[in-house]
Amino acid sequence: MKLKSLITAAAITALSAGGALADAHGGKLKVGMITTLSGGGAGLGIDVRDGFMLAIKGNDQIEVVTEDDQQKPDIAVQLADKMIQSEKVDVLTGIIWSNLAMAVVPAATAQGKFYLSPNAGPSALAGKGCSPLYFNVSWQNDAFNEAAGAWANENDIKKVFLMAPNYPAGQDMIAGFKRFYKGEVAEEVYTKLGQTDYAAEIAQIRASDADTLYFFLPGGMGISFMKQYAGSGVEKNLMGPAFSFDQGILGAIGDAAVGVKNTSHWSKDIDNEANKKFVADFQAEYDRLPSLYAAQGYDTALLLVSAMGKADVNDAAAFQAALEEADFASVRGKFKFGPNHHPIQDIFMREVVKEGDIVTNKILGVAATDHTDVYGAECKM
Amino acid sequence: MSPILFIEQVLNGLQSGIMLFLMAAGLTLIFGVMGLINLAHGSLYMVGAFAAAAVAGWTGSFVLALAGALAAAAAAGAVIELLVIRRLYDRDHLDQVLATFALILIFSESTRWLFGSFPLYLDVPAALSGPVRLPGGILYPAYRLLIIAVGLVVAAGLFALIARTRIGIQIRAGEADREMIGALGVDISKLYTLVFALGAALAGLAGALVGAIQSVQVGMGEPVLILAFVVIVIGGIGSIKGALVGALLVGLTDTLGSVLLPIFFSSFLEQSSATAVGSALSSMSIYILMAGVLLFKPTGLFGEA
Amino acid sequence: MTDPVGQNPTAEPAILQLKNLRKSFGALKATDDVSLTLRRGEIHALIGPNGAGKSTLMRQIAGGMKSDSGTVHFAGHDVTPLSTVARARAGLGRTFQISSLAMEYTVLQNVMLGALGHEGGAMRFFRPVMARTDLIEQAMQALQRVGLENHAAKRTSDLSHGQRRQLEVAVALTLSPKVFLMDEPMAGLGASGSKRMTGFLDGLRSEAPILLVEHDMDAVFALADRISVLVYGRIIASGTAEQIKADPVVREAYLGAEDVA
Amino acid sequence: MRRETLLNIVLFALLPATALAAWMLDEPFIITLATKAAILALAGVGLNIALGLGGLISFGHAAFFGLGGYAMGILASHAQSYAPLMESPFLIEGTKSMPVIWLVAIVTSALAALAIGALSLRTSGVYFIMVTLAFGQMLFYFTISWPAYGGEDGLSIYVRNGFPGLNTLDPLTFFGVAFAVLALVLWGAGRLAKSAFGLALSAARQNPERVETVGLAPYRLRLVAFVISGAITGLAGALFADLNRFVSPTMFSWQTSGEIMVFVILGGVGRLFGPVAGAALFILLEHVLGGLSEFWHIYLGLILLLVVLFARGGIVGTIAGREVAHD
Repeated sequence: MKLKSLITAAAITALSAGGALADAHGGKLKVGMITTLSGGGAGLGIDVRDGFMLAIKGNDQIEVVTEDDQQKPDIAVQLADKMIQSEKVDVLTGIIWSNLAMAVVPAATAQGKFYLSPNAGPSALAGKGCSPLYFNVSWQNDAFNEAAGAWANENDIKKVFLMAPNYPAGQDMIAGFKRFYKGEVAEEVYTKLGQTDYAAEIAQIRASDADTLYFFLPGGMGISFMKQYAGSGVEKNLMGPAFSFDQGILGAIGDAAVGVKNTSHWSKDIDNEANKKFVADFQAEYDRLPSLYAAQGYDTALLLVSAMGKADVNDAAAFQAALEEADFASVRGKFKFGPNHHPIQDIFMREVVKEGDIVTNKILGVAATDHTDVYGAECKM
Repeated sequence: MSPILFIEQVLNGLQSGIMLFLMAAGLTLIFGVMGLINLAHGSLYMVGAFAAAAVAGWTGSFVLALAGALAAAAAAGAVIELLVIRRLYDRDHLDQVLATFALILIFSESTRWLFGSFPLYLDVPAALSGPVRLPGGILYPAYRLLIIAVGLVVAAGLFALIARTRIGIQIRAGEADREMIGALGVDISKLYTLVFALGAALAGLAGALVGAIQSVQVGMGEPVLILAFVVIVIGGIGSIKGALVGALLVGLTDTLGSVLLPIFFSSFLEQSSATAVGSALSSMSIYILMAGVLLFKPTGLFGEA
Repeated sequence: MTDPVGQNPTAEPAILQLKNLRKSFGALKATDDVSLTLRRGEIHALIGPNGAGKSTLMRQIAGGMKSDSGTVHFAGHDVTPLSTVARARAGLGRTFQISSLAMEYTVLQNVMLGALGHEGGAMRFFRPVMARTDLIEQAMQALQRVGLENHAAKRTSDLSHGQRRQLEVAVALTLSPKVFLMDEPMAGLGASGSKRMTGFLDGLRSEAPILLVEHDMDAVFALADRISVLVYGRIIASGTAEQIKADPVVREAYLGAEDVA
Repeated sequence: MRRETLLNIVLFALLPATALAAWMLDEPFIITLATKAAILALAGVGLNIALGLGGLISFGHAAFFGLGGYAMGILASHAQSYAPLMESPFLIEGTKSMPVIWLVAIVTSALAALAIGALSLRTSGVYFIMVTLAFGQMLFYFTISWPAYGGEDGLSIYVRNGFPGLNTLDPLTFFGVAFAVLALVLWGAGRLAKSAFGLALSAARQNPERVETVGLAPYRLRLVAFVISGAITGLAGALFADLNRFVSPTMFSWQTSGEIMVFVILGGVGRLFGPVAGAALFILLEHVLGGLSEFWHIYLGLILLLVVLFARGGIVGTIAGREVAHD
C-alpha cells in the first residue's frame, strides 16, 4: 500500500509540470463538503450530504471531509479556507444557499479548486462570474421559474399574482418567471425575509382578480404561508418552483399542499433505472423518502466519480474536460452541461398528491425541454 | 384599495398583534416581577409548538395538543428556573443576556436532536379549518378568530389574576419592592418559580396556537422573541397593559406598513422601485416605531422609570 | 423671625436666593412655597424632622429635581432652567446625604474627578490622568483639609460612613465653588470627627457661604449664622440660633419631637 | 507584577505564538483562525469601551461591524469593477488600499455611532439595550432589501485588499496586519481607560449623579465613548470583511451583536484584555466542538452557561481575581 502510493506519487510528480502540486494523499480524491448541518436550515444540508454519501458508499477512492457552515457566509468562507489550506482537498461541494455560494465559490476557484454545486445557482456565477472550475449540478436560480412561465402560457393561465421574499434570490425567481410568461401580472408583492404571518398578503390575493398565484417562499416561510392559505378559503391555482413543495417540507404542510403545481428537474417518479435505484437505496439506507436536494447530492457524487474514471484531478484541464462530458446516469434522465457549466436539462411540472397517507409529488409533464439559462452569453471562460 | 380590504387588513393587523401579545405577556410578566431579561423565552415558545405537534401526532386531538404544550412549556420553564434562572436574579442584565443566550443554543439543538432537522406537522383542528363570513362580507379564517379570542381571554385573565388574586397581590408587591414580599412572609423563591412557569406556559400556548398556522421548526422562536421585545419595550417593560397596547401597535404597523407603503410609493415612483422601496421600508417599520416611541417616552408608553 | 426672604437691605447681598419653590409627589407636598437666601460669608443651616423635605429642597437647588414652580437665583442669574451640570459649573458645590461616590475608585481618584470638573472638562483621551501632578496636588490638598490624606490610596467602598462624608466634602472643595450645599456632612463622624469638621466648616465660610442641612444640633447651633426650620415642606421659622431656640412654634413642632438627632 | 498584568502578557503573546507555530507546521488555516480571533477581539475591545468602561449595554454593535464591512465591500467592489462610486458633484472612486478603507470604515461607523448614540442615550437600562438592537435591525433589513450591493447575497471581493509594502495575500502577513492593529488599539484603549476621559466615563457608570455634581455631563461622556467604541468595532468590521473577502447582511444581524457581546462577557467585562481571551476561547470552542458533533451548539451553550454562573468576571476576572480594574 505504502509502496503503491509512493509510486503513484512519483508518477504524478513526474507528470505534473509544477511538481509542487503533487497529490499528498495517493490516488484518492479528497472532497470538502461545506453544508448546513445545524439550525433551521439543516434539513437541506443533511439531504445533500446523505444523497452524496449514498452514491459513494463503498468507494474507497473518495475521502469526504464534512463541515457545518451554520448557514453563515463568513463561517462558510473560513471553512473553505480550512478545506483548501489545511485539509488540502481537491474538490469542494455542499453549499445550499446562494448567498453562501456567492461567498465561497469565487474564492475557491480563485485558489484553483473545483467546485461542484449540489444546490443554489445565483445568476452572477452563471454569467460574468463563471469559472472553468465551477460546475453547477443543480439549476440556475431562474430555471424552474422560466419553465413555469412557459408552462403557464400553454395551460391557459391568464393573470397571475406574484409573490416572493424581498431578497436577491426572490427577485431572481420572479424575474425568471416573467421572462417567459406572456400573460398579465395582477400584482407583484415582496414579503419580508423570514416572515411568518401572511394574513395581509392573503387578503390582497383574495381581493385580486388573478386566476393563479405564483410564489417562491422557501423553507419555513412556505410552510407558514400554505397552512394559512388553506384556512383562508381563497381558491386560486397555486404554482411555484419546487423549493416550497419538496419532500422534507410537504410532511409539515400536510394536506394543505395537495393540488399545488410546482416545477422541478427531478421527481421520485421519473421513470429511469438510475432514479429507481436511487429512490429505493435512499429509502433503504435512511428510512425516508428522498428530496430533490438528496437527488442533487447523489448526482453530484455520480458526476465526480465519472470524471475520476477519465482523468486525474491534479491535471486540472483534463479533469475539467472529464467533468464537462457529464458522463453519468443522472437520476433526472437527461443531463449535460452548457458552455457556462450550468445544466441543460428537462424541467418537469409536478403536482402535489396524496399517496396513501404520504403527501408527495407526481409528474404532470415536461414544462421545458433541454432548458438552459440565459446568462451563458455573458460567461467568458 | 377597497374599504372592505382595508378593514380586513386592519383586522389582520390586530390579529397579528394579539399573537404577539400572547408571547409578550409572559416576557413582560417575568421582567416586571423578577427584573430578568429572558432571551430563552423564544425557546419556550418553540417547546410549546413542538410539544403540541408531538401530542397531536400521537393523539390526533388539538385540545390535548394545547394541554401538552402548556404542560411541556411550564415544566421546561420550571426546570430552567430552578437550575439556572434563579441564580441570575441578582445579576446584572449583561449576565442574564449571556446565560439566556446560552439557553437558546441548548434548547434549539436539543430539540433538533430529539425531533430531527425537518419541520414538524401541526394543523388547525378540522372544525376551524375554513373561513367564516363576518358582517360586511369579509371572509375570515375561523382559526384566526380563535386566536383573537384566546388572546383576549388571556389578557383578561392576566388582568384579573394581577388585580384580584392573592398571587396577584404578591406579584404586585414584588414589582414594587422585592424585600417587602419577603417581609410579608411570602416564599419568594416559590413565587418566582411559579411566575416563571406561568410566563413559560404563556409562551408555550402561543407557540402551539401559532405553530398550527406557521412552521414548527427549530429556530422559530428567535424572530418572535425579537418582536416580543420590541412590543414590551414600546409598551413599557413590566406592564401587561403596555404589552397589549404595544402588541396591537406593532401588529398594525407591520401589517399596514407592508400593505400601504408600496401603494404609497407607487403614487410617485415607478412600480418596481416602489415595490422595492416600500417593502424595504416596511421591514424596518416596527423598529422605526420603537425608536420613535423611545425618543419621546424613554421608558415606553406605560413604563415607569 | 426676621427677614426670611433676605429683603433686608443692610445685610450682605444674597448669592443664592430661592423664591417660592414647590415640589409635590402626588398628594404629598415635599416642598411647599419655600423661599430663603444665602449671603456671602454665612452658614445658613436648614433643620427639620426626617421627611420634612430637606433633601428634596437640596435637589431642587442643585438641579437633580425639577421644581413644580418657583425660581432659584444664583450669583445674579436665574438658574432655574439649568441642568445639574450647568449649575455645578456655575459654582454650586454639593455634598450628598447618602454618599454619592464612585465606589470602585480609590479616594484619590474620586477627588481627582472633582479636580477635573473644576478644570472644565474631561475630554482628554490619552494622557494618564494619574500623571497630572497639578491635579493630584489639588486633590491631595483637599484631602488634607478634611483629614483624609492618609487614606488616598484606599478603595472608596472600604471607607467608613464618616470618612465618605469627609470625602464628599473634599470633592466639593476641589471645585472651589461659590456656594457649598452640604447635606449632613457630620453624619457618622463620631464625636471627635464632628468636632474637627465643625472647626473646618467654621473657617470655610469665609471662602464660600454654606447652606447646611444637618441633624447634629450642637454643630448647627455652634456654626449657623441663620437657621431655617422646615416642617412638612414649609419653612416655619427662620432666624439666629437664639431666636430659633426660643421660638415656641419650633419647640412644639420640632425640638420637642423625639427624633432630634 | 499583578496577576492580571502577567495574564495580559500571556494572552497577548498567545495569538502571535499560535500563528507562528501554525506557520512553521504549515497549517495556514490555524493562522486564519488566529487572524479571526484577533479581528473579533478588536470588535470586542471596541464594544468593551462602551460596555465595560461606560456601562452601556449595546445590543446593536453589529451595526458598526457591518458598516465597517460594507465600507470595505463597497469601495473594493467599485475598484474591482472600475466603476466610480460617484461622479458628480465630484469623482469618488473605489479603492483596494487597506489604510484608505480603514479610514472610511472608521469615519462611517463613528458618524453612525454619533447618530445612534445621540438618540439611544436618551434611554437607559433595558430600554437602551433594546433601542440599540432596533437600530441594528433597521440596518440589517435595509441591507437585505437594498439591491445595489448584493442584498442578502452580499458582495464578494475576489482578491484581498492591499497594504502598501506588504503582501496581504500571505496568511501570516495578514495576521501580522490584523494583530498590529489590535495591539495598537489595545494600547490606545489602555491609555483611554487611564485618561481623564476614562476616569470620568467610568465614574459616570458607577455614579452618574457624582459626575454631574462636579460639572461633567454623563450624556456627553457616554456619547463620546459610544462613538469611539463604534469606530473601533467598525474598523474590526472592515478587517473581518478583508479576512473573508466577503461581506453580507449577516454582519448586521442581532446574532452578531450577541456574539461580540459574548466575547466581552466571556473574557471579562471592563478588562482590557478580556475580549482577547473571550474571542480566542470562543473560536477555539467553535473549532474543536464543531469537529466533535453535529449538535455542538449544545456543548457551547453549556460551557457559556457555566462561565456565567460560576466564573464571574469572565476568564480574566476568574484568573486574575477581583483586583481594582481601573488603576
